[in-house]
Amino acid sequence: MKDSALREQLRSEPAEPSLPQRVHRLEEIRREAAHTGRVEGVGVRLAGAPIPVASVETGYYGLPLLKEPQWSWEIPVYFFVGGAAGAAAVIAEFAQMSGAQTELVRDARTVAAVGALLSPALLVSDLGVPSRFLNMLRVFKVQSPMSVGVYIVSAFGPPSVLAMIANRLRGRMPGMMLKMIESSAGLFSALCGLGMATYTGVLIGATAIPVWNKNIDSLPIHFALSGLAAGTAAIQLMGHEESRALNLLGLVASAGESLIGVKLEKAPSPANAPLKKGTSGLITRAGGLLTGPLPLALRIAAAFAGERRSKQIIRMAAASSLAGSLLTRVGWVRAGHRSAQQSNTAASREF
Amino acid sequence: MGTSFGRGGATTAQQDLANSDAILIMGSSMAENHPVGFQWVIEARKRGATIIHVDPRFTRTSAMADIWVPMRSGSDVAFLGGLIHYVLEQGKEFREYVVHYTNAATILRDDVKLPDDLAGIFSGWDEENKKYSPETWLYKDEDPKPDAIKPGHATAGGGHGKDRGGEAGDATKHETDPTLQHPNCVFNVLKRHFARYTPEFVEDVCGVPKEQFLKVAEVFSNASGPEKTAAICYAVGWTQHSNGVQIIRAAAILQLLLGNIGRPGGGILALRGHASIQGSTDIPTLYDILPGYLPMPFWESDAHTLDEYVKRHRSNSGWWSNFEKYIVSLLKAWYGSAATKDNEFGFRWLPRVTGDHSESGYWLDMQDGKMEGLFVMGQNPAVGAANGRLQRTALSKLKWLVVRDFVETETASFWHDSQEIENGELKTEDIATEIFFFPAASHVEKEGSFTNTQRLIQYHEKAIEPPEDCRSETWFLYHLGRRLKEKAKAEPIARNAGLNALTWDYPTEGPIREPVVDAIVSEINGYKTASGELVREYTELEADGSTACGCWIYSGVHPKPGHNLANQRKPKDYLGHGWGFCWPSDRRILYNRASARPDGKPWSERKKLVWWDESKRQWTGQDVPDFGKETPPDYRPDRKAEGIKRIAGDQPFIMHPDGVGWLWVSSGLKDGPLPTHYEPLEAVVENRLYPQRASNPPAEKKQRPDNPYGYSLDKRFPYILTTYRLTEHHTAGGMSRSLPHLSELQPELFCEISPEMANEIGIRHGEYATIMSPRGIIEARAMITSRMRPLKVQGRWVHEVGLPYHWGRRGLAKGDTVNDLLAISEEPNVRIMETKALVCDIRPGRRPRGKAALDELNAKMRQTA
Amino acid sequence: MSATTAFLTDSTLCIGCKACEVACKEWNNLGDDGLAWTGFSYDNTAELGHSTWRHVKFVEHPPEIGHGGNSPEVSSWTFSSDVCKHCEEAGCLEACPTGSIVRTEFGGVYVQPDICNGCSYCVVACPFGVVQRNKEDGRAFKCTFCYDRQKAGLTPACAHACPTESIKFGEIEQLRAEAERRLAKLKESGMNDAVLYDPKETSVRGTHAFFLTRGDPRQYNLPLKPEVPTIYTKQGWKSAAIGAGVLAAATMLAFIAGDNR
Amino acid sequence: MIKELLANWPLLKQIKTGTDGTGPEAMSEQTRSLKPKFADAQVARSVCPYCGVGCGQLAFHKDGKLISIEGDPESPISRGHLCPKGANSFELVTHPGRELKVKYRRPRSRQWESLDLETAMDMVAERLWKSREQTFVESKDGRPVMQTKAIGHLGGATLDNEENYLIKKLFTAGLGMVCISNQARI
Repeated sequence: MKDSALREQLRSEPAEPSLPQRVHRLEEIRREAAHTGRVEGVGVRLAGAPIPVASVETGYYGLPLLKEPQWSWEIPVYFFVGGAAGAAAVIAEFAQMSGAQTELVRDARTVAAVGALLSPALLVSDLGVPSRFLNMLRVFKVQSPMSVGVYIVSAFGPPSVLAMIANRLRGRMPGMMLKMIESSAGLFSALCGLGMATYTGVLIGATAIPVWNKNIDSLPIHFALSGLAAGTAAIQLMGHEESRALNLLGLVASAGESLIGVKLEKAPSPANAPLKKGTSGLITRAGGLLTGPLPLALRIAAAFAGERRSKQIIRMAAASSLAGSLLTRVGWVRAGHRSAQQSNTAASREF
Repeated sequence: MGTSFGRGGATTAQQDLANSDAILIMGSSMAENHPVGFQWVIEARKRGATIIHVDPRFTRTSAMADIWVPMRSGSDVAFLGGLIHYVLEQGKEFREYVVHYTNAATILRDDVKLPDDLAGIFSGWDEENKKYSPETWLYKDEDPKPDAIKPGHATAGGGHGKDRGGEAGDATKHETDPTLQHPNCVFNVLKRHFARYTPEFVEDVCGVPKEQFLKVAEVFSNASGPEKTAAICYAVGWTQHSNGVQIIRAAAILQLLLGNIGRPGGGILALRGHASIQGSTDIPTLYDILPGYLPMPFWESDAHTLDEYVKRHRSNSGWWSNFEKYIVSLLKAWYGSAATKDNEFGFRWLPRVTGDHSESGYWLDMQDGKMEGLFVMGQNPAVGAANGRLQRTALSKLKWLVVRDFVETETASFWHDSQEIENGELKTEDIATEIFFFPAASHVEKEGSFTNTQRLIQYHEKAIEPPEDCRSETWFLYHLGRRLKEKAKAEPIARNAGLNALTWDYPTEGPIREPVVDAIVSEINGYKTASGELVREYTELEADGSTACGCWIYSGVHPKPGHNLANQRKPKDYLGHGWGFCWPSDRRILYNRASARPDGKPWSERKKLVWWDESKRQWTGQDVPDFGKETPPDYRPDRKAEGIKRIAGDQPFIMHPDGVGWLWVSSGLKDGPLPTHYEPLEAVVENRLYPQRASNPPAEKKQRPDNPYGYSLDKRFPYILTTYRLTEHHTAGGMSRSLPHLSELQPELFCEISPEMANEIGIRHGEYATIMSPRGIIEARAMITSRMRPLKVQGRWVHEVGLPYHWGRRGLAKGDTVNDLLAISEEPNVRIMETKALVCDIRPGRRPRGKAALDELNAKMRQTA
Repeated sequence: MSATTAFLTDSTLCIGCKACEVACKEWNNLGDDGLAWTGFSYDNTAELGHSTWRHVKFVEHPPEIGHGGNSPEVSSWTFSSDVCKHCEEAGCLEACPTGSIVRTEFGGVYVQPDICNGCSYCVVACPFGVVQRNKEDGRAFKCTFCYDRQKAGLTPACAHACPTESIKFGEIEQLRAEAERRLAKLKESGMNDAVLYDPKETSVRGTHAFFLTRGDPRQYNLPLKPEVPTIYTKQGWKSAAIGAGVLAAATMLAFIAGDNR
Repeated sequence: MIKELLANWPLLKQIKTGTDGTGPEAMSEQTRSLKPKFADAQVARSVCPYCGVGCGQLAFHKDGKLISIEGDPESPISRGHLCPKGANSFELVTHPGRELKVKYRRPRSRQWESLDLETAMDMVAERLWKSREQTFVESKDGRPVMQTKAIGHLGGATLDNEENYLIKKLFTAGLGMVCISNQARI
């Protein structure tokens, strides 16, 4: 067994009991031994040497039943980027339809396109054998969220970029053609964007990791809103603090995130512990706070503040949502690790 | 076993265990150390047999057994004696078998005395020389051998010789009482001797609760008789005791009483720890015997001419009447044409044994600087032998050392990384020993044969050439011999006569000039000196020099050119005839004449093996009869009959002059005709039976400053120490500790202690504990487990520390060397050391490093007991 | 189509010798797992992983004098050789986006080393914690069911080595029947704590490697209710649709409501 | 070229066969042509070198290289089974820790030196001869002794019978060495 794994295992041993406790227990054991000639192993646990045991209560020496996720940092970051880009694509499309300011549309398209380019890059660099990324396209498996996701990502890229280019060119050379290209590409990009913002929730939800699959019903919505918040925030920070539409969106997103936060906090399932305890708990909660209540409050405050003031507050809210969205993704992945570590057969009823 | 039945080898085959109705495994953790052989125990279990494991620890074998009974290490004879007592008491013996096939009815001399009469010793004890004269043990009316020293009683003897097969003179005149009424017939003497081994006694000495012991006794004895048979498996858990041979004797007596020898599903199976440990005794790399258990000539006691030598070792009746044929054929094989009748076939060229030249014997000489050179081939005494500290320092006294192995063993590396270098006892630049390390060829890089634990000779073919400098021992010895013979040729003086005469013209083949192994096999099998034609069997051997044979018991393994029976691969039956070659004469179950009633019919349909076919007028069955094929059951020799003719048709133990199994051994054992309970050399309790005689009287402690012992009942060392092996490693680790796949399974030395003990000394699971004996100090990870348990012995709780001994300072899986704790000692008959029951002390925490470790040990020794 | 094969690992016959573990590593050229001493009875490899495809578990309970491990009354020291379960509904197989993991003609679940790109989605999809990515190598590994040997009609290395034939290999239905017979026999001998582990009632729908153990399977880290993750996907996509809807609707409304001039 | 590529594209096969990408359609060429590693190797019948049980082994080799070692199903003793040590025989022969070269350490030296095999043999013969010369005892009280106690041998239980035979023959019958011992006792 690997030392690291062992250390991890030993860390979870109970604290040593007090000396009097031990001495007392020693006498007990001596008597028991003298009487029956035998002592249960647990007697020694009290003597200060926790003998790891295999039992219904502890599972096999308290070792985890499941393997931890083996994704590197790129994956949570991708969840964040992909989510934001997906939302941005949607925003861009509706913005254009509703004939909003060209700058807003342009910047939205930019965010979508940049995200669309960044996403595959992050995915590839996470692979153990990056050169084999194309193997992802050997087959298409509806039953595998990752397979579906891969096709979404691949489909999301080209139209998003195309839409952006078309958009930029439109500034210089007027023409019906370009407009049509942009709107159709944009539409397609937006449709994929909806997938981008949501499928990652299914991806981690449909796994053996308890903390993930126990929240399968809320995860995609959670991620969608998180993406919306991040996307909106990103665009706003490009100088659209005054866009009422975006402010409304921000409001909706942070409100939704707050609701989900409350739901998660109230959920009794022991499987949710990693979302509340330990580092993973800290991060997810921080993420929740920064995308939910905090920006919500700020945006409301902004509505009553003076123009210059409100602009600053909006910027703060946006920054908070961005950071929050990123933390949320990191937190959830970390929670997955913890959940796996704690997954011995007796850890919870799920098994 | 030699003394009891006539041959030292296991009496049965592993596959035959499947036919047992009960199997007693004692002194062995078979499932752990012989897992593949253990499948036959499982097979028996599937067929309804009861598996009994008696062991101080609950091992992986216990985990497979139906009954597990713990027993204090070192009380084996007490336990077995208890079983014998039970059988005699309850009249559970197999009467007809006992009367006809054992010497139960034989009447002993009136002046023989038992330990109960003499406070712990048999008659004939010589207190000052610490040895027995077996005179009084002989059968009544049997004339003792004229010689001053009885065969097998030479002080120098290692006891591997045929003497163990007993040559109580010519047991032809003694009286018997088939009614077993005579007070001095063996049967009644046995009853008297074991009278004190009651269940209460067993409980008191072994720590086995009475009712548990009775459960074992009942199950085992009920599984014996005409319709049923029970087997016993043992390993070094029995042999490595100061009374090892007598433990096995006790088992032999039990099996003879229950009629379990020579019958399917019966027998005693000795489980050997190495691929060819049986082979290396048959064709011995031992000092006291020649191939085929012919004794080496002993200078002190033995003949100096071939005639005397033969006279002394040949017996007029029984198989050993052929003695002369075998020794002469051996001499012819070795000295070839130079060996003639006039020069006694070169008998004078053979070296004489002048003392104890066993490993422990000469190692002490080495330590005292009396030796110059040493060859070590495929063994690692620096880790594997008792008192490692002495083992290693002794090596530093050599002028030169040759080590042949797969890896640089601790034996080869003692001069730069041993414990003694660490603690400053030895300094590399002071060690004048010149060391040659030769890499060895593996079993697939050379051809040759191993003899397994059931006397089965199996050949392994060569798959590939050995890499680089790796060579087989065959290559090494042949080419070394070639060089030496050249030197001898140059100076043809008396000293070199033997070497000059030695036949050494083996053909070689291949790029590395590997000797043709087939030529060696042929020589071992034997051939007619005139024609060079191979002999078909040892019955063709002659005493006139017309035949040569390297090892008579192996004769028949290569009956004609191109027919190496050791390489047969077509098994015909469950006993494996057609697969390999089983000495002698491919007999798979020894003494199998006993599987039939005296009248030649099987004891029962269920347990038939070999029987007399009246129509064909010969013995027939599933095995090769271990008996005169045409000797009818009703054959009765006349008074004058000689040799094998002297054995009656209902006497299955043909190696014995009286043709029966020996409950009582009148000659051949140095520590008594019967086993009796003695405590180990180092014990934590006194000897309940004979307070005046703690341990086996003739056992040698070899006590000296560098091989110290504790006092009796030493307070400084209150715990029993027992050592053993694990499935995942091989003996001293040379073939396992450097292999990743095995090392990861048992990466570090650990000690097994009971929860009670852990609490007594405050040791915590997984932490280090330091263990000390009068010889050494080591550390080990503590494995606290209720598989170890204290036992109530003589009214107090006795704790035991279990230590697997594989580890050393090299390889992937490292650990302290457990054998540093053991003492060099010698069981009187075979000079084995005691490893299974010694004393130690244990404390929490790691041992100090460097010199400090020695200091702690010395401080411990300075404490007053 | 060749017959579907399976493993029956009978821990009442297992002597804990670990031959299966070694034989597997020898045949598949797997490295060691590190040399740490765990103190978990005699088990120092602790779990299945990318370099350990067979693993013997040691479960200890205090023995009683007079009772060996085969005693029906007292279960003292039991060994059980763990392996990939080759589930009827295999999480890793369904999850693999490259098609590297396939179901062989023998019903085994096989990772094609030349296809796997190390996305490690299978790792989180396995309800038994079997498959694992080798960080150095980058790809995921697990028991191959000796697909190479089976193709040649040979027994898998572990079953071939097992000294006491506690690992049985054969046609799945025959083995299931044999397992039932064996179980009945044990019960009849009074060994009432003997159980057959083959989670047929769960979404995994049974395994191609079933286990006869003594006592609650959970002490061997055998989950009572393993679930194949695909049971969550439907619900997942449903809420994904909702999420997408919310996203689209919110955006649309925002821009309608939002005054953008 | 492209055509081939498309022909082998599992996705198209999937569509054609309407399968879900978990079966043969997803198998690579390598997988389809998978063979056990000892396919078309030669085999030597062998015996396990570890304990005394004497399990049969099959040693597969090809072009002078060892491919694998496994149990021999025909052995009436082992029926093809091996214990962990026996199962590890291939590693025993091939592991990197194995010494392949002669090593020599001069008196008082701090390190090993390399030495040519033949030279080493000559040197050992020299040492042996010299020690024997100086310590050989021909007779005592006019009776033959013909021995040297100054040179010992240890080992044999892991060696072949033929090797033990040569040891006993050369060392005892030829050179008069009596200090000969091995692991075997009873």
